[in-house]
Formats: sequence, structure tokens, C-alpha cells
Amino acid sequence: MESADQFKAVQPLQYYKRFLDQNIRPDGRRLQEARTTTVNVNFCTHANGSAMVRIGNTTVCCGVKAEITTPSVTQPNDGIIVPNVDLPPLCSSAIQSGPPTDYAQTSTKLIDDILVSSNLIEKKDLCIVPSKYVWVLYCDIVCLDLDGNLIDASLLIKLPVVSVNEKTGKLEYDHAKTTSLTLRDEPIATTFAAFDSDAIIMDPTLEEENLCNGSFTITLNKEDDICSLFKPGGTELDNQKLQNCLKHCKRRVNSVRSLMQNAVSS
Amino acid sequence: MDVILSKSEKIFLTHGIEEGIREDGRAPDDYRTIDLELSVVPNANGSSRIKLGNSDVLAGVKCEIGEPDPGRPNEGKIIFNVDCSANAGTEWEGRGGDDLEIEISEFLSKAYSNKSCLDLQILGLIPGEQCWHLYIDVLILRNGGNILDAVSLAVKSALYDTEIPKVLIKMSEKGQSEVELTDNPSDYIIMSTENCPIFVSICKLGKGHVVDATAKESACTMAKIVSAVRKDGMITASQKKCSGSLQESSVLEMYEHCRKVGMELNKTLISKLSEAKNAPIVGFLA
Amino acid sequence: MAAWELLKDQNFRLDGRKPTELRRIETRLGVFPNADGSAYLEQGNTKVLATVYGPHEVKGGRGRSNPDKAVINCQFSKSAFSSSERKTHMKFGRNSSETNQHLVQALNAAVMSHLYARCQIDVYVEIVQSDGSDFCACLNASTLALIDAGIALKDIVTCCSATIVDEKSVVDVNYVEESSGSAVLIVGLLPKDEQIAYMQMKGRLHADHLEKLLDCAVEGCRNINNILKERIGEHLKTHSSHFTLTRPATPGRAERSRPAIA
Amino acid sequence: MPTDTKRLPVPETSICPSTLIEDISAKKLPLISNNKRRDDRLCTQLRHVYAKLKVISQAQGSAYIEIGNTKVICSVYGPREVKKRDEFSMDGQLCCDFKFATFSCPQRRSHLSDNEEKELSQQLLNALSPAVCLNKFPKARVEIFALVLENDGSAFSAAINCASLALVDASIELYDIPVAACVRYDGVNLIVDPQLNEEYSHQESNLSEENGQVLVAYLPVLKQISALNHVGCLSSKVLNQSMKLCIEATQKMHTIFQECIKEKVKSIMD
Amino acid sequence: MCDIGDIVLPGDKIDNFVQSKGKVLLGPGLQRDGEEVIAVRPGIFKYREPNIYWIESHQKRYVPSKDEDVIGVVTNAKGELFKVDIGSSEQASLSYLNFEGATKRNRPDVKNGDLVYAKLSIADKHAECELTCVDRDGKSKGKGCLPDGGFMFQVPLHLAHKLRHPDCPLLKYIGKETAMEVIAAMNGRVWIKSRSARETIAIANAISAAEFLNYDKMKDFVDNFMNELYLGSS
Amino acid sequence: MGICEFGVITKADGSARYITDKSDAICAVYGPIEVKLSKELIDRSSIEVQVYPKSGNTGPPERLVETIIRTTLDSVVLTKYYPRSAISVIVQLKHDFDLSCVLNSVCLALLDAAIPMKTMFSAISVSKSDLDNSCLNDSTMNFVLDRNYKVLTSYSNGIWKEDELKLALTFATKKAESIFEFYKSSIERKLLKEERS
Repeated sequence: MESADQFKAVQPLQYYKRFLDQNIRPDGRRLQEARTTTVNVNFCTHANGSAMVRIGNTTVCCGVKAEITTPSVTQPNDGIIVPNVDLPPLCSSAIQSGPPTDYAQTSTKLIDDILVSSNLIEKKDLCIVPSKYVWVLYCDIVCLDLDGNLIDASLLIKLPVVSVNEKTGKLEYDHAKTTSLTLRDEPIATTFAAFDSDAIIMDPTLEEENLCNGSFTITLNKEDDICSLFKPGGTELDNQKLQNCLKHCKRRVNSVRSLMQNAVSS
Repeated sequence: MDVILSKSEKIFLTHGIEEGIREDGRAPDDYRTIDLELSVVPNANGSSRIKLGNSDVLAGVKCEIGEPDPGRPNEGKIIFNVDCSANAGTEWEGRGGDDLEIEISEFLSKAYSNKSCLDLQILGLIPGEQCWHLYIDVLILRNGGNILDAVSLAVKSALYDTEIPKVLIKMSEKGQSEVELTDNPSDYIIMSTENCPIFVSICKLGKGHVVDATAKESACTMAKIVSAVRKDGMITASQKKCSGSLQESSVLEMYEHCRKVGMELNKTLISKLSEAKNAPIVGFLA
Repeated sequence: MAAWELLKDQNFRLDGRKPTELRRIETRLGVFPNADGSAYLEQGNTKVLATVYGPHEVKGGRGRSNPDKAVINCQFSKSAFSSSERKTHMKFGRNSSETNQHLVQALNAAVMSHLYARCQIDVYVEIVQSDGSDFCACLNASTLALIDAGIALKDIVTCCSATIVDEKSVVDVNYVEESSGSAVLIVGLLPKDEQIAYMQMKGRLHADHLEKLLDCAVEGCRNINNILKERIGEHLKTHSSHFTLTRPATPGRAERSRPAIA
Repeated sequence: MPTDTKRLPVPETSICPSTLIEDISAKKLPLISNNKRRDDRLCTQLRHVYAKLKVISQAQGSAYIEIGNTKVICSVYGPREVKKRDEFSMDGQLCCDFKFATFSCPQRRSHLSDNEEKELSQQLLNALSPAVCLNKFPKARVEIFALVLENDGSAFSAAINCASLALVDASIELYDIPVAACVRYDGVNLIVDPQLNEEYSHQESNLSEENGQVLVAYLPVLKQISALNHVGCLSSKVLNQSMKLCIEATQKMHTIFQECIKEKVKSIMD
Repeated sequence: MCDIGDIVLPGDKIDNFVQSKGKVLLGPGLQRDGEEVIAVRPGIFKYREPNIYWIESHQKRYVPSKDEDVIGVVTNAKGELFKVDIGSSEQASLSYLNFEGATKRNRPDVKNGDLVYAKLSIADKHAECELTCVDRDGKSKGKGCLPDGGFMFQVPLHLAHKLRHPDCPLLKYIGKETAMEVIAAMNGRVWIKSRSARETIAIANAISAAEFLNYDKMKDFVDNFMNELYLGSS
Repeated sequence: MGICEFGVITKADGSARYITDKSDAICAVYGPIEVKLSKELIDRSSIEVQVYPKSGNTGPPERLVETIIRTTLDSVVLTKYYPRSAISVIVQLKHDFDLSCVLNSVCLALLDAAIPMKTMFSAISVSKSDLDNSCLNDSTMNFVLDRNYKVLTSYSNGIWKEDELKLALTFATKKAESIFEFYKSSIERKLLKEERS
């Protein structure tokens, strides 16, 4: 093994610090540069809406299935959206088959909160017959290859165009007529990883995520407002650092939004 | 519950079979003695107990009223459920027998899945709303090898013994039709079960193949084909089990064997069924 | 349920029995040759199969093995078609694990487990048909299976149930009486020295009835015990006679010759 | 089933809209009209096959396959150490896990694998194990995870093909590459590689008394059948014909896979 | 900004080492963070002559350190090393040779569940701690298996340190009234043996009740405690 | 501001109950204890967190809170002191859920157990109505600040403009000072009681 690999295996952190000092990363990206992102939409015909996103090696695909159910008593004419992030043993060697791991459950809850706070889909539109029949959207996000930065990939998918079907009177269902759901907002997340108070990198890979001591995610919506700021522990940041992270975040979000547009339109 | 055999024992058995001699003196196409008893469990609408050599299976059929599938409104439903009782051995205690239970119940529902086996129309009561659900529960009390065939025999005889109470359909005041059971036990309808398939599993040992393998023989089986054979020789489902592979020619030959043995077995079962119909019920006391 | 008049005026019960009369008991030992000990018991329409494996090495690691006495492990399961309406019984449901524990406690009182230190005895009970006082039938069948397995027992523990119907105590409760809502007392008795190995009461009962109910149940246990002893005697006679003569080779019928009753 | 506490609460009963369709008409029309199928393929013509290796960076070996619209992805981990081992065996262990994604079928599938998926996992194991040299990794285990992203007919045969490609990519020593194909018989003629609407399903009222579907997994070099699975009522004559057709289809499929693997090896070499 | 005897919270900067020139010794509860020294535990800032500063904090969990006397419960008495639970995160090991007069053949009679009074010969956070009941020249000095008939109970660590403090009169007063044997170990375990079980329990309650008393109030506390005890019994 | 009570659970090495107008949480800390072999870390102690809601069973929401608490403590608690051991933190919610009340109760319990910490932290939840009490929606932003008022942890829901973020941060730093004072006074009360002897 050349000496570089030995050095990396023995002292991973110092190896990384060497790169960070010259403001570059082992895979050639600059600190604030994200990996190549590709999006393709509607790859599955059976799902009402589906999308697959690839950020570097992290591949995540999501399918949305719409079903009919009776609404809850407290909100009679509100539809229900149930997101679920699923990390099958397929996506990483660390995961065994069995109930979802803590990481999967945390991401599920986080995406649920982002959905609620950015009210991406107006619950009222999902109502078929108030207090009798209402749509429930099962958004199942399956991670095919876990290489860091799960939240960004999962959130990009949140925007498949869901085709919902017309109903008349008693529950018949007409296959032909489908109306697509209007999405009121497009929350896009960017994740940063902080090595120490000044070396902050964007879009960490799994390796960088394990080495850094704390990563945080900022989600911006259409009008570049913050709809979620999630920083669980890690190096402490003061206001000024937060602001310049926000700056990078805006740049990244614009580039992704344009990517989304041509994916959906094509 | 594979018996643990040493390598040399396996070779001894395989060579014996290649020359057509089996450990308990049977010919390759012979089945062990089948003793059959009907309506062993009075609580169930129909039940049967099969002893195939030292395999012991109890099957019970209960019918309850439930909703039909939306896709098929005027037909009843059959639901299979297999339960490996711990009596058969300590390894089936707790969750031990789960994968065998799944394997058998899936194969049973596959074999009974097409229309020709059981006429489900007579199970339909009110199209779209109510129909008979036939719960077929199989309890495996002892696994002496070739458990799939024993289960299929038990299921066929339990269905033969099933009495479904007649039903009157009255129009209630609110205009809905209502189901009303007759209360005298004597008038019931019987389903015709002669088209129900029987499983025949053929095991390949070395070059020879053997029907109705005992526990020892199935321990040294490389590959096994289980096929559900109907009275008229049609095969309604079949599957290759165990982790060995087979030549194409031997597969065709084994299918031929299955059909021949299956038709014979059907005949013997039907004769035993008519015998057992009015035989005294002895149950486990024999 | 209450509409049916459980106790007719000439104080006959619904199934024609007198209040202190037991249901017909049929037994057979040695049902399954491949098990160490097995038994089949019919109390009226309640039919139960019990098998015993052991004493053998403790499964589940050294942690569970007890240096000075045997570990008894029971599994109680009810087949789906056993009762009138069909219900698949979860093997790991709360009530089945509770019944398992009760069986273990009752059998611990009877088995001389210090003879089988660091071993495990598995007792599996399968209810084929259930028509009331299932637990009593299970315990009696387990005792017979233990005897068939030749495991040393202090005494033949027998179990009987009793309940109160219009002020009269009634023994060996069937399904109709059990579901009529009155309190059911289940007693497991070691008859030789009158010790109660297991007692359980469900439902509400007036205090002074308890005395009467307990006597009636204990009396029931004693009668069942005599019947069981008789049956075991017959079983031994048929088998031991085999034992003395030159034993004919019966393929597949394993011999159970010598049950050890301390 | 105890409520699934590890996921967000879900409304108890929800009906899938596609089950409300009453258009039996779609099922009535015969599979073959003027010897062209619904998507105007010939009887024995396979759908377009697209296979790609090394799709998952984390796995030792992974493969992605598209047969028509049926999409399956599979990853192979191992040979790796087995935590709790019950019996000692000189041979290695193979364990498979087959799963439909919840959105892959018209009817939504649950997260927890139901009986059908457990049974198909066992059949996948039986199909692959004759081809793997288990004695090359004693006391270790190779884990294969297959996930169906979209089910447009013969999903299980696509899963077997995808799993064998993933094994090749993980450079696990194989005697042969198992390749699987499906054949559907509708009473009149045999069609290869059926789509979802052409697949046998006992719901539909049967056109003729005799119809069914056969799946064969074949080891082309050893000329042996490693898995055989047939549903529906067929006479043995029809069974033989359909098996022959399956084997021809697997041979065609085999050539396609060989090119795909050669490309991959070439790209790694230079 | 804070001086001796002050309450200090984690994260406070400590910079007035005015009392001592040159080298400063930082005891438990203080840590160097770059140039400054910060407190890492809540407690009182204490100073002792030459240059020792530390923070006295009250902990319930015992952290083993070298040469401290502890009372342990033997959990595994088989084999070479006995496993002893001393209330810390890991069980300590006690070799059967570390008893007075123990040789390869004459093994000390120790069963599971016995109480052992021993000294921590090795106590390092990275390695497993080791106990010994013998000092350098082979004498046990009261250490070893505790006889039966005693009663052991747990008290907060600072109370145990207070009891062991030379000028703490509590044990002396109680000793005057009734004959008893007491051991107060550093891991917060106190072992008492007296004539009758009733007295042992009474003494135990007295000790735990005296947690927040300072020295002068102890005299009359013990007096009325004792006559209540005897009044009750006579 | 809330009331704090120490030593609520006698068996625990450190426990505290923190009651505010919005919520009420009890936290118990078990100092360096035996660690399960699978979770053992050689050079530092592993932190295990369990959160139990007022009623019902634990699901993904509790997992998210546990992750937030665990990562916050990872960067604050000096785990190097006790290698190959575990610090277990268990929170029982008495009232409905409020992240800042839970985190404050955890900090107080750690102080009670005298677990070595680099710095103390205080959690503040800022709602839109705190800033300019005109708007009604209840979107809140939770901050956890350390002694020199830097953001350790933050979790927000609802939509926040950029300048609203700055406002919220300044509001949080003001409130954090009073919380640290509150910590100091409650610790003093506890220590003086013990120190008097």
C-alpha cells in the first residue's frame, strides 16, 4: 500500500486536516462544493409519483402511493401524509435486516417535521368527501446506497408530481382522469459538516460524516426562507458563521432548483 | 426435522436406492400405510386425521361468514393456516417451526388457487357483501418425513368431511338482504372434492428417485420435486425444493412418475375416504 | 347464557350430570413413540395431547441451567379449530405465557427435580378440542406424560375445577358453565399428603362459598386421581406383561416399561 | 400483527383505488390477437433487457436490471463472519432476502415482509445455491439482498438474474451463472416473459380450463435446472413444452449477460 | 473572577492563582483548556498550602482511585481471580493469594455474596482495578472477609469521607453508648456489627440521619437518639 | 423561568426535575456504569439516552429527541475521563413535549451527578410571538447555547425569515444568561445544604 493509504488508515483525521488546510478535499472538491446531483422523475409506473435522486454515490428513490381512508375525527377534512425513510440492509454493510435503525427513524421524523413546517402539500386539497373519504399519501423513501447526506437526497424527492384520481358520489374510481397535485413549496436541504470551528464543508460523504464532529442541515424553501434548521450538537457556531453558511446554502439551492425544473419538465 | 446422518450412512442409503432397495423394504413407488379417520374434532365443520407411516397430521375446517374479495364478489374464500405443534420435537418449540409452516401454507394456497380444484361459487352468499370463509387449519403432530404429502391428504379428507350449514337469504325491512342460518344440524351442503389435488414429492438420491421418503431418506436428498396432482393427472402446482440441481431429462422423468403415482394415490384415498365415512371414531385412543 | 337454566329442578346439569359427577375420562399413554413420554386425555369433550422431552441438556446457554435442580419448561398451545369460533392463538400472547408459568409452578411441586440437576424437562401440551376447564385437562395430561416418560414424581398431581351455580357447588366445569360468568376455582392437588400444589380463582365469589367450593374441588381431584391411578395400572399391566414375555419385535412401537412412582 | 411502533402511525384501513376498478374487460381480451401480444411482441420474444453492474458503492457486489418495465436492484455482502452460529459446517452459508418495494406493485405492499416474500426468499436461495462454490468460504456467510423497484411481470425471475449478476460482480466463485425465465400458458399458446397484465392470476375467470405459468432457473453451462416453479393447472405435455421454451429464453438471456459482464471486466482492466 | 470557597460551575474560567507562584497543581475538577484553566465539575473551589487547587464536588457514583479502602461484594468466587463488585463501573478482581496467610494449597474460604474489606492496589481508568487485603509485609490489619452478622448499607460518598475524617466525633459518641464495630469505606459503604440486630439498625439510621449535621450539633443529636433507643427497649 | 428540584430519584447518581409553564420533565443520570459489550468504546464512555413520553409508546419522534440529546452531550461531556463505560440518561416527560424543558432537565441532572462537562448548556425555545407579538402562528425555534453563547444545537419548525433568525438568536442569548443564573442559584442551594456540615 502506498504511504498515503497507510497514513489515511492509521491517522484518518490528520490525513483530512492536511487537505482542509489547503482548502481542498481528498475527492478533489472544494470545501463548499457539492457532489454531482442527478434527478430522474416517474421511473415507476405503479406509484402515483416517484423520483430517484443521486448525490455522488448516495442514491435514494421514493415512491408515493395514494390510498383512500376515513379521516381522523379531530381534522375531518384534512388528508394525511405519512413519510417513511427506509434503510434496507441492501444499502450499507453496517445495517442488518430487522426493525428500522435509530438513524432511519430520526430521518423519518425530521422529514415529517420539514413537511409540516413548509406545508408542502395543503392538507385541504387531499380531501375527497369531507369527514367521509380522504386521501392518504404514503411517501416511502428507500435508500439504495448510503454514502452520507441522506437528508438532502430524501428531501429532493419530496417533489414527485402526484397524480390523484377523480371520484364521484359513492366510491367509484375512474382510471382515466388524473389531476396532478399542486406543490405549494419546494424545500431543499443542504448539509454541512464541521471539523472545527472554521473548517466547515458542504455535502459530506459517509467517511467525512464519521470523521467530523457534528453536521447540520439547513432547509430553504422557494422564497429562500429557512423552513428547518437542524443542528444536533457538534462544534459550537456563532451567528456570523451561521450567516455565511446560509450564503453557501442559497447558492446551492438555486443550482439544485434549476436541476429540478428540467427533470420535472422533461 | 432432518435426522443427522453420517456421510457413510448417506452413501449406504443412496446406493441402496439406486438398486431399487429401500431401508424399510418398500419399492421406490410405494407409499407407506395410510390410516385415515374423519370428523375427529366435533367442534369443527369437518376434520380428519392422517397417519402416513410415522407422520401424524390433524386438519380441521371451520366456516365463518365474512366479506368476499372486491375483485371476485360472488365467490367464497379459502384460507390455509399450518401450525407445527411442539409435540413433534423440541426444535419446533416457539418460533422454530415458522419457516416450514410458511412453506406448506404458501404451497397449499398455490395448489388450490385455480378454479378447477374447488368450486367457490357455492360459497358465495350475498354478492359483494357476504360469503363463506373456509378456514383450513392443519396441525402437524409428528414429522416422520414427507410431511407435505401427509398434509395434502389430511386437507383433502377434511374438505370431504366438511358440512356447510344451509343458509336462507331473507329481505329485511330496510331492503338489505340478510343471512339466516338453519338451526337443524341435518341439512347441510357438501362440496365436491374429487378435483382437489394431492401432493406427491419425489426425492432424487444419487441416480434413483423415491416417493414418500422417510426422515432418513429426506436427510440425504439432493433435490426434490413436489407436484400437486389431480385425479385426472393434471398438475396444478409444482416446485423444486432443496438446494440441488437436476438434469432436464430427470425432471421430465420425475414428472411422469409424479403423475402415475398421484393418480394411484388419489384412487386409494377415495376408497379409504368412503370406508372411513361411517367407521367408528376412535381418535387417539386406538 | 343466563337464559339456559343451568341447574334444572331435579338438580341435573345441562349435560345430564349430577353436581358432583365428573365427565367421562379416557386416557392413553405412549401416543407418540418418538417422544420420551406422551399421553392423551379426554375429559368429556375436552381433548388434550401432552408430550415430554427430557431430562436433557439445558438449551439457551449455561445461564438458565440450575446447579441443584432441573429446569421445567412448558409450552401450552391451543389449535385454531379447538373452540367453537375459530381463532389462531398467538404462541407468544400474554395469556399463553401466563398459563405456561402456571403449568411450570404446578409441575415443580410434583417432580423430584433434585434428581435431575442441571437438566431441562420440556412439557408440551396441545389442546385438540376445548370444552371447558382446559387447564385442568392440561395439567392431568402433563402428569400422565411425565409418568410415561419415567420421571420421578412425588405424587400424581391432579387438577379439577369447580364453580357455584344457584348456591350449589358443581365440579368439573364444562364450557357453558364456565362462560356463564360465575367464579371458577381451579385446584391442583397432591392427594397423598393432601397438599394443594396449585390454586387459581377467576371471577367474584362470596366469602363463605369458598369453603364449600374448595371441599368440592378437592373431592373432585381425589376422584380424578383414583380414575387416573386405575388407568395407569391398566397401562402397566398391558405393557409389563409384554415385558416379562419374550418381547415380539413390533417395529416403531417403543417400549415404555417402568414408570417410577416414588 | 402488533402495531408497528418503529414507524409513524398509519391509518388502520386504507383502500387502494386500483382495487375498485370493475373493468373486467381488460382481462377478457385474449393475450394473443393475430399472433401479436398486447405490446406487439412475438410469442417467444423477450422484452428489452438492460443490466448494469457495480451500482451500489457500499456493497462488495451489486447489480441493477431492467427487463421491460420490471426493475430490480440487488446487493451482495460477504463472505463475512457469522455472529450466532448454530451448527458447525465446513461449507459456507448463503442467505437471501427478497423484498418488493412498497410502491412497486399496483396494490401497496407492507414494510414488513409477508409470507409470500419469505417463501420467495427461500426459493431464491434454492435457485442460487447449486451454482455457488460454498466450500470456498467455510464458516463464513454471503448475504444477498434483492429489492424489486417496479413489478411489471416476472419480477421473481428478474430477481434471480439480478442476484446472479451481483454475485459475479462480488467476484464470488460460481460453478455457473443461474439465469431464469418465465412462460405463461393460456390454454392456447405459450408466451415467454409475460408482463403484469399477461401474468397468471387466479382472480381472473379462466379462459380455458388449462392455464398456468412456469418459471425455470437454468444453469446454461452445466445444463441443469436449479429452480422450477409452476402455478396453475397444466397437463404434463404442456409442462414439458413450456420448460423447453424457458430454457431457450434463458440461453438468449445468458448471451446478453455475458456481454454485459465482459464490458464490466474490460472497463476494470484498463 | 472566583476565589477560594466559591461555588463554581462547569465552564467557569479560573485565573486567580494568586496564592502560589510558579507551578500550580490542578486537582480533580479542573482542566487546562488552551491557556486558561476551566472548571469541569460543579462544586466548591478549594486550595491547599503549596500549590494544590481542586474542586470538591459531591458524587454518588464511586470512581476507584489508588490506595483507597473499599468494601466489595464477591460476585464470582471461582477460579484464580475473584470478581468483586465495588459499586464502580467495572467489577474489580481480587486474587486468592492476596489474603493473609493464603498459599497455593490453603485457599481462603470465600463464597459468592461474601463481603470483603480491601485496598485498591491498582486503579487506572484504562485497566481493570485490582484489590488486595494484605499490606506490604503480609499483615491484613483488619482487611479480608468480613465476619457474618454485620450489616452493610450505602451512604453518599461525602458522608463516608466525613465519617473517616479524624476529628469527626459522630462515631466516638455512638461508640461510648454501645459496643460496636464500624467500617466506613471510601466507596460509600458502611458496615456495622453490634450486640443485637436492633442496635445495629438504630446505629445505621443514626449515621444516615447525621448527613447534614455539622460537628458541634452531633453531640446532642446522638444523646437523644440513644436514650430514645434505650427508653424504647427497657 | 421554571422550578428545579434535585435528587428526585434516590437510586440514580444524579436526577433533576425541571418544571416550566409549558412542560415538566424528570431526568435521571446513571454515572459511569457497565456498558454492553456491543456498544463499548475503548477510549471514551458511550452515552445512551432514552426518552419516554407522557403516555403511549415510544416512536420516531422520541428517537429524534434522543439523537439530539446524545449528540449535544457528545460534544459537551468529557467522555475521555471514563473509558469503556457508559453514561445513561433517561428522561420521563410528565407533561406534553417541549425540547428546551427536556434539555434543561438533562443539564441539571448532569450537574447533580457531577459528571465532568466542558461547559454548561441552556436550552431556549423562541416562538414567533416572543419576537413581535403581532403574529399568531406558533412556529418555534429551539436553541442550545453554551457558556460563551455559541449555538451548540438548534432545531426549528415553521418558516423563519433570515432577519427573524438574527432576532431570535439575540433573544435567546439574553434568556440564556438568566437560565445560567438560575442554574447557579439552584446548585448553590443544593451545595450549601451539603456543605454546611
